[in-house]
Amino acid sequence: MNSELPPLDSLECVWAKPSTLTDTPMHYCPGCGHGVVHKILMEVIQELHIQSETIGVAPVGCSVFAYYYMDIDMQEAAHGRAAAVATGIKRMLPDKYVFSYQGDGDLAAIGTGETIHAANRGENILVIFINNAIYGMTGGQMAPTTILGMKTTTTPEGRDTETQGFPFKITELIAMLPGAYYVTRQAVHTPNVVRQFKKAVTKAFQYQKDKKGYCLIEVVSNCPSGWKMTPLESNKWMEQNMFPVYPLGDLKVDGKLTEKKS
Amino acid sequence: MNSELPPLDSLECVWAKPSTLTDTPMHYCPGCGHGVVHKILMEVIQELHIQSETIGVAPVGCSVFAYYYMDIDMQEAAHGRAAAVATGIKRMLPDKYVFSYQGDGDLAAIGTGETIHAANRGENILVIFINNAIYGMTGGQMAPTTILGMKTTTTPEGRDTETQGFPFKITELIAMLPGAYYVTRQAVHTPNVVRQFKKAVTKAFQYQKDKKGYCLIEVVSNCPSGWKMTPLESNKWMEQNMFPVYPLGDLKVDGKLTEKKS
Amino acid sequence: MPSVRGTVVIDVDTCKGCELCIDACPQDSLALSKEINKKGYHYAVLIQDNCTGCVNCALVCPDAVITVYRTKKTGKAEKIVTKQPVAVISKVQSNIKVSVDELPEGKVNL
Amino acid sequence: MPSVRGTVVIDVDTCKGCELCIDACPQDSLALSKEINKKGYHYAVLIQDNCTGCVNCALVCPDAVITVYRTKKTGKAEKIVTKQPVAVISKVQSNIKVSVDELPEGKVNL
Amino acid sequence: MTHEILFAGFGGQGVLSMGMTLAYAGMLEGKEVSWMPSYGPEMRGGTANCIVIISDKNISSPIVSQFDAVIAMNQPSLDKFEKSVKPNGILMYDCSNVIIPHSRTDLTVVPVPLELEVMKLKNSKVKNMIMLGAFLSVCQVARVSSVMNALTHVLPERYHHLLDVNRKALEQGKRLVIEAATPLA
Amino acid sequence: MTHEILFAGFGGQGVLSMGMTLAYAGMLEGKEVSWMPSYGPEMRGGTANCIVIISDKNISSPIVSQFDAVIAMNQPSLDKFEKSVKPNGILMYDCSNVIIPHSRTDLTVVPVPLELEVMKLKNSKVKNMIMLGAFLSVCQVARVSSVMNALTHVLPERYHHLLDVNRKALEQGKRLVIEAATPLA
Amino acid sequence: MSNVRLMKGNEALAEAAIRAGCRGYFGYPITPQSEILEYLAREGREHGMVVMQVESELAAINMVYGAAGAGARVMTSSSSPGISLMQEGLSYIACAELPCLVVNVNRGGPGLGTIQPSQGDYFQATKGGGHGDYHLIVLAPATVQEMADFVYDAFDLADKYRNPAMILADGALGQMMEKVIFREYDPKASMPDKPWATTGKPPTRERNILTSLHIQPEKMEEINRCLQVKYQLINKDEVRYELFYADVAEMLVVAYGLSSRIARRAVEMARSQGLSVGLLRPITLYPFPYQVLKDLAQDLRNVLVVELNAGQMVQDVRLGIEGAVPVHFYGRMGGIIPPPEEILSKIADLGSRISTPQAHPPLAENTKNQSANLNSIFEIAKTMRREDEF
Amino acid sequence: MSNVRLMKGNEALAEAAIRAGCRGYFGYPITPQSEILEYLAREGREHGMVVMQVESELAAINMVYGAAGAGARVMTSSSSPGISLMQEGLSYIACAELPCLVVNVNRGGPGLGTIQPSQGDYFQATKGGGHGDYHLIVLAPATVQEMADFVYDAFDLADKYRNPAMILADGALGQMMEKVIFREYDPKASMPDKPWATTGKPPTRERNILTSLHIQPEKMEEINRCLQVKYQLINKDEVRYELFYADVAEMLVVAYGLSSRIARRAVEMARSQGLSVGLLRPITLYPFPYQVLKDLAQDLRNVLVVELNAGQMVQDVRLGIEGAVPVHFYGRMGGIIPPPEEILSKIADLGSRISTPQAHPPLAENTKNQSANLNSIFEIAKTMRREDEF
Ligand SMILES: Cc1ncc(C[n+]2csc(CCOP(=O)(O)OP(=O)(O)O)c2C)c(N)n1
Ligand SMILES: Cc1ncc(C[n+]2csc(CCOP(=O)(O)OP(=O)(O)O)c2C)c(N)n1
Ligand code: SF4
Ligand code: SF4
Ligand code: SF4
Ligand code: SF4
Ligand code: SF4
Ligand code: SF4
Ligand SMILES: [Mg+2]
Ligand SMILES: [Mg+2]
Repeated sequence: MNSELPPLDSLECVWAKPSTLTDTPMHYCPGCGHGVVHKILMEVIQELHIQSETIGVAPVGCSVFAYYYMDIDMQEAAHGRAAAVATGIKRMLPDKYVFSYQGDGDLAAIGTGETIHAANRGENILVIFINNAIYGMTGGQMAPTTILGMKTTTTPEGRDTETQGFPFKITELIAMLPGAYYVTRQAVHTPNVVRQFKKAVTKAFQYQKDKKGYCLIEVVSNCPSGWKMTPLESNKWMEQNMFPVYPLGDLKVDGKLTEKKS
Repeated sequence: MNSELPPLDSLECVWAKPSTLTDTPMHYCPGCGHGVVHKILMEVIQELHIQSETIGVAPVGCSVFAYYYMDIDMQEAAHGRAAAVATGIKRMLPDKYVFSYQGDGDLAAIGTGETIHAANRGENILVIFINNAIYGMTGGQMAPTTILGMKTTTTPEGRDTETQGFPFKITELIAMLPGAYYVTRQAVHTPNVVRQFKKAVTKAFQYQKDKKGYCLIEVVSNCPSGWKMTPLESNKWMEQNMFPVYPLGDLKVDGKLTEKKS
Repeated sequence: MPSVRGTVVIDVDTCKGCELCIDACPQDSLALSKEINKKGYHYAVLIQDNCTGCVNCALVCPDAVITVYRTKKTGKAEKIVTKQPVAVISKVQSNIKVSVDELPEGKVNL
Repeated sequence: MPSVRGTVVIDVDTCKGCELCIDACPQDSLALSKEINKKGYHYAVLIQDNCTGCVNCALVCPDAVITVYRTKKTGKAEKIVTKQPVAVISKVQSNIKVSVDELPEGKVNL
Repeated sequence: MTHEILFAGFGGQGVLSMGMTLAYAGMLEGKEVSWMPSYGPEMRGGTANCIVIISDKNISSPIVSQFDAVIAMNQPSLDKFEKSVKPNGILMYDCSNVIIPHSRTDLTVVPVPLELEVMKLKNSKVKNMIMLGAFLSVCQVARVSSVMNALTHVLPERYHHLLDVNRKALEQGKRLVIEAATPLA
Repeated sequence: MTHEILFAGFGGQGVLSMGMTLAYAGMLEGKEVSWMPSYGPEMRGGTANCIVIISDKNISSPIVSQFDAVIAMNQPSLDKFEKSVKPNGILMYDCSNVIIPHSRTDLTVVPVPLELEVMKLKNSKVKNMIMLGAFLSVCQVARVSSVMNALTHVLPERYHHLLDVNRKALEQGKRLVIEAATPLA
Repeated sequence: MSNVRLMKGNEALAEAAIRAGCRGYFGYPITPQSEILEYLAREGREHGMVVMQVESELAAINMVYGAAGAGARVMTSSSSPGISLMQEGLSYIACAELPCLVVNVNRGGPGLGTIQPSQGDYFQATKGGGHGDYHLIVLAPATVQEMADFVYDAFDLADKYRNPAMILADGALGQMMEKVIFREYDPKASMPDKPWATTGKPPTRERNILTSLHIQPEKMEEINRCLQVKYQLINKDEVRYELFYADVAEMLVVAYGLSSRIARRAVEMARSQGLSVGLLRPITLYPFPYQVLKDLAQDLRNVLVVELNAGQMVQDVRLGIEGAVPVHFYGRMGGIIPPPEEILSKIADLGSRISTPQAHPPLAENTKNQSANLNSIFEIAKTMRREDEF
Repeated sequence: MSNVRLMKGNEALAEAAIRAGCRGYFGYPITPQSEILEYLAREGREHGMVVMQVESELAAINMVYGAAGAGARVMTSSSSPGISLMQEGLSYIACAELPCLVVNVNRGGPGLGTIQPSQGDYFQATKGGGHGDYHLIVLAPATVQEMADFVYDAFDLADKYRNPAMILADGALGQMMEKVIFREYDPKASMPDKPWATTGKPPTRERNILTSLHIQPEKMEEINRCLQVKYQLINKDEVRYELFYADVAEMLVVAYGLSSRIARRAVEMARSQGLSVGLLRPITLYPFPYQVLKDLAQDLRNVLVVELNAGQMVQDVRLGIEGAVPVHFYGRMGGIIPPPEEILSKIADLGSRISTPQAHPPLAENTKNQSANLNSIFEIAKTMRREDEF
């Protein structure tokens, strides 16, 4: 196919896997957004030359093995406690970059208290929050962010408010806290939103450097396995069903709520 | 002094301690708002004739002994877990009235997760939230709601955002949740606000009867001992310093955010 | 002399002398006693006969020790139930009972 | 034929055949193979020579298995570091080490 | 009489449900049964497997390391479990996917060319039932009718339209070995 | 030599700091000391108290039930702890607030009319130091100068303007008993 | 035959909970027991049960507190890390004397560990992982049938003693399938009245208060003594165990739950080889069958305890044996399940030593020849034989 | 003299933490130990320490995890219910082998209980209240001086073994004042390098990962065996205890912490009455001095364990004594502290029985004559003598 092109070494490489990602193949299911987020996160860390100054925190969730892929110092945290663990690290190493990487179950269910109080303290950390509306790792149970009517193994008839309450928009709550400096909702399923996401990550690390305080990037993402769809179906379903509940965009920039938000 | 009045039995009694309060003298410090809140709560329960249908939950905090004073069935809950305990009771006895009575440490620090998720589920309970900006029971440590600059035993130089973060306005957050039906901020230090508060409590029980969902009444209150002031000084200080941060009024009524709020 | 006349009865043994009622009384009818009660507090007493029975003092009293009476029917009487002596302490469990004896006086650290 | 020419190299052994790159390619240059790789997946392959090197496919690939090349200088070259082989596994504690062997393949329940 | 059988193969080959169906059939015949899966992560290059025990008596350990029969659906399983067959036991494997065959000589060995058979049925999902059918003709641990019956219970209802093809596969497997055995006799 | 002393009274009467001052003085004199408060809730009608032990040797138990001396600042304390004085020990109490006096006859009993004395100093907060001074003249467990010294350490700095009146109270208490004792002699 | 089913242990347990009249389930997913929640979300709700996936294990146990206090039969389930999060709540429930069921499908720890079967939570379950002196009634099923049966028993015991009961299973018991027969059980008949429950105070009774707070130490001591008396009664009346061949055995193997089944097979094999071995399977881990061990000790020469941990129940066995004969230990950890042959070889090994009874080795025996150099821990561990006593 | 101070136990401990180079404190108020947080909020911050009152004990222990993993000396403190909330975190910390200090100023439980001193958390501290096989190194101070000294020791041991250490005190030790001398201590000199810490991966080394997850059981077993080897080394090298008069005693009293001081006084009184009594005070509760007991057992006739609980350490004592002589127990609960006379009378009582050694009573001995009627538990408890074995 490529026979008409000159040999590779005469070409310029315009995109390659960042050197901050290890060579270990990722265990994620085909098409899962976790991989994209990992990749961009590590790309930014490479571009900012902060590999040696960054410590990551991976709590329990599908991304618990993140430390196999990210070539940086990392701590595995108990389920829900990533914000607390990140706080502990950051307070001891205030000049290093610290981020946590959390699922919706981790961040918005069992870890609600730690999440909100870290934001309220204005902890100078970055929180990456993968909202896939499900518990991927434990086999597809309802998450706090599961949307109404969505079927999971624990909402076989679809989530209803009577027993299960409402989809929990914790990102909106966090944006309201004075300690939160930058709060945004992103996605990673198309090239353009990936570019946006990369900008958001870059911005957040810059803020952390400038000691601006707490930054949260929610990534509305898919879980083909948990949703029982192909990757392409899952992305379509996500656009149609999740984005209306979790609209993309900045909620708070430079410590100020955006228009959109209010 | 009263020599000119007819003997008492020829008079009409226009206010007496409600029969739903026991005769046990309260252990609270002189002038503490807890007593007023207890009194009004029990008065409403008496007036609504729901003494036999009401179960209260008292977690740890100065009001942990509430069951000595309130002549209703009660459960003592672990620190921070009142919302969960109340949920457990209510789900088993959906036709009974269930309320929890929580301090700011209990509701907004250790119990953040339970508090927010009960609201988000729209649990059909009433939460009375005493915000005295301090940990009364343990001897005057900082609470999440302690205002900036305020001295406590754990913020001897006054609360600063660097280590301690910001005063945490959890009531504002809860008002944002779709499960919350009625959210209001009240006080009990003058006759008029006490009357307001009584109305709020009455309304909340009515909502619970109508299965409207989660109701939260925050009471901005004093802690003369923790603040190291006389009762009158404490009320003045509260008006001057706490009300600007925690303005009184309804945040959400009939499931709709009030003007004031947005 | 106000049109509505009233009076208050204060359980002086339980009063903690917090002065909130005094502050709340629009008639300045109340003051602290010189004497102390058996808990060591100066307690609230009625010092004028100009009480209107407005209930303000009772509303703010944290210890619910004030009972208010009026000379004139207000139509609200049926809503107000005079405190009946009630048995307050129950044997709550087969083997654990909560007794009032164990209730501490004053601030407790927990 | 577009003004900018490019190509992609796909690590077919690691590709999971999710088709996201195929969907993202504006040139329809990609498709799934008929064959399966040693993990059992049909993998992505370049099926046309109209690739512009736009990087879209690489951006959305969750497994970072696509490398993109271009014929024309873009001025961005210095920002792109070609992947160097790195030692990935460390002895992390005196007595506990994490080894890649223990990494499971596919979904894990925890 | 106690039968201790191991089913092994790649995850997704239906190894677990093959065992479950047999266990169910045993139960239908009034036997004691146990089914112990290797739950948890599929390890790199590892095998999924389950141990099925069918017995007239109470079953003590649901986990054993020596088996009356091993059914291996791929090469790694054959490699790993050949040594776990009891002397004179049965070793059955899919020989269409195997490069290095068995080596023990003290066993009843039944290599089954599954790839070939499955093509006849035009359904690659029923390999496991062909194999089970074949096994039943080698070892009378349960009646074919019980296994047929068991399928109704083991297959989730939403898959009941597949009952027929599964039953066919079972029968085909059963015939297969009988036919193979006949000329040998 | 070991002294085991109990100070008891209502909360707020300075019982705990009385004991703490004495313990500090003991420490200044190179002794081993311990101060054990009855922490926690003031019980209904109960007493706040602390046990002070001052010794030349290591102190084993900081909690004992029989004392060389009991200093009772009110009636309930007297009632409760009179029986806890060792035979021939010292029982000292504020007789101005006591209706039912002591009954034991095997003790050195020192009733102190604190109400009267405190009026002389026009400061009701120093009852405890008057009592401590009185005690020191009955029982030489520490030098008055050490106690004076100790006060500087025990009083929080924001109260150091009260050092003088406290010292005066100590001396007054000390004199009190000496004077009282003189005519008896 | 309709009541006979082939089920996973987790599912059998969940089905039994429905049949036992459990009115509320509060839980949070965790492998290897999420099937309990999932089964109940399907089947329990159909039967009118309140089945809630809640925000955390902490919330779950405190909802159980509230719901049990309201007089209902209620339960939660989790696996090791989730159970650790419930320790404060369990201590409160035990002290407030609320009957309820807590299921721990034990996985390999400590920390996040693995999801494979383990018995590493024995101490936590039996000695009280929470603060203060309290005990759960702990039942250890060994079959899927018992996963179901013990639900009834646990609820009955919990109600009888107003005490939280725990079913301590493990990942394998949760995931394996066996035949289950659901016995007839009428919850209404076996549930006692709960006059202490907080259901709203009618004028006819005084108010009910459920609390674990007793600020006066005298009162708190009284509460504690009541609890201890209750535990004594439980120890007297509720000890359950199974004995195999112990009457004619020189060596006794002691094991519970999954490992007891493996051990039983090993014992059968050993006996067929002529070794004189018996098996004791404690069914209640609290109360523990100390007296049985004491009685047996006279005729034994040797005891072998087999656990899927580093040696926990072995302490209780030693407390029962009281030095009368040597007590040995064999354990696997981290989710490894040894086959019967492995236990057999240990039995055979000890059997051959029976004739020369040796002093009971001190706990640290095996470190004697080891260098104290911490850096070499990794190497030492590699060379350690598994049957070392640790 | 400037280093000699009269201090509360809580304050002495806090001051020692500053001097020990503790760089981070994360905690939540709870009586009777809030003075630790309060003291550090005043004094620690002045010394540049990060002192944070955080949202909960759960957050606190996980911040300790993160901060310890970042290579700093860090600590938390709490009292019983708060420590229960930390159990999951402790199991993670132990498995990830992070050195840190956890202080439990034990109060009366279970549940909310009282705020008075207790030793009811012995099991939780020593057997592992969290899930899985792990151990804390547990030091039990008995004086205010030790409240300070053991902070250094605990940090040193924690660093040496990469293991969480606990100081298990009680409310009285926290609240009482005694003389304290702060010994010279140079944290820099005694802190080992921490090449494993996650401080950012320089190009010169491979990345550091701190985890307790090992999904393959074989790996998880290996981790566990490493931990067990470490515990064996700790058991071999770090046992600490104090013996008084044990060389010439017929009866041995065993007690730790506060109760050891009361017991010591009682022993002194008993000896002055001519009774032949000694005292063993375990200083490390984990590792426990089993061997000392075993060695002493030969010459004893009788052992009495005194605790402020319903009988917890007594199990470890029995494991050490192994039935050689009867082990008796005397305990008070709920925050009650018995005076020495009470212990003395128990000693005298047993002393008079020494000549006729009796069989060791079974655990449930005292229930024998009791009705099984649960309704009468309250009455039974009232009539129970305190020295009953429960
Ligand atoms: C204390 C505790 N409870 C439960 C679990 C089981 N568990 C592991 S990950 C997880 C939730 C995963 O969902 P999420 O955080 O949304 O991450 P995802 O897998 O979807 O990326 C749960 C419940 C656990 N490991 N620890
Ligand atoms: C798990 C746990 N942590 C800490 C405590 C100690 N404690 C009791 S009440 C309380 C906070 C009291 O403050 P708040 O809730 O504001 O009530 P207040 O006394 O001010 O009314 C604390 C920290 C406890 N009892 N349990
Ligand atoms: S289960 Fe879902 S979130 Fe987890 S790896 Fe698979 S697709 Fe991704
Ligand atoms: S400490 Fe504060 S909140 Fe508590 S009773 Fe006293 S004044 Fe009220
Ligand atoms: S408000 Fe009540 S307690 Fe306060 S002084 Fe008046 S009567 Fe007394
Ligand atoms: S009733 Fe009104 S007027 Fe009368 S004393 Fe009370 S506040 Fe004053
Ligand atoms: S670089 Fe662009 S054009 Fe080329 S294959 Fe990828 S997406 Fe298609
Ligand atoms: S996006 Fe990546 S993994 Fe998916 S098919 Fe394309 S190359 Fe393969
Ligand atoms: Mg998720
Ligand atoms: Mg408060």
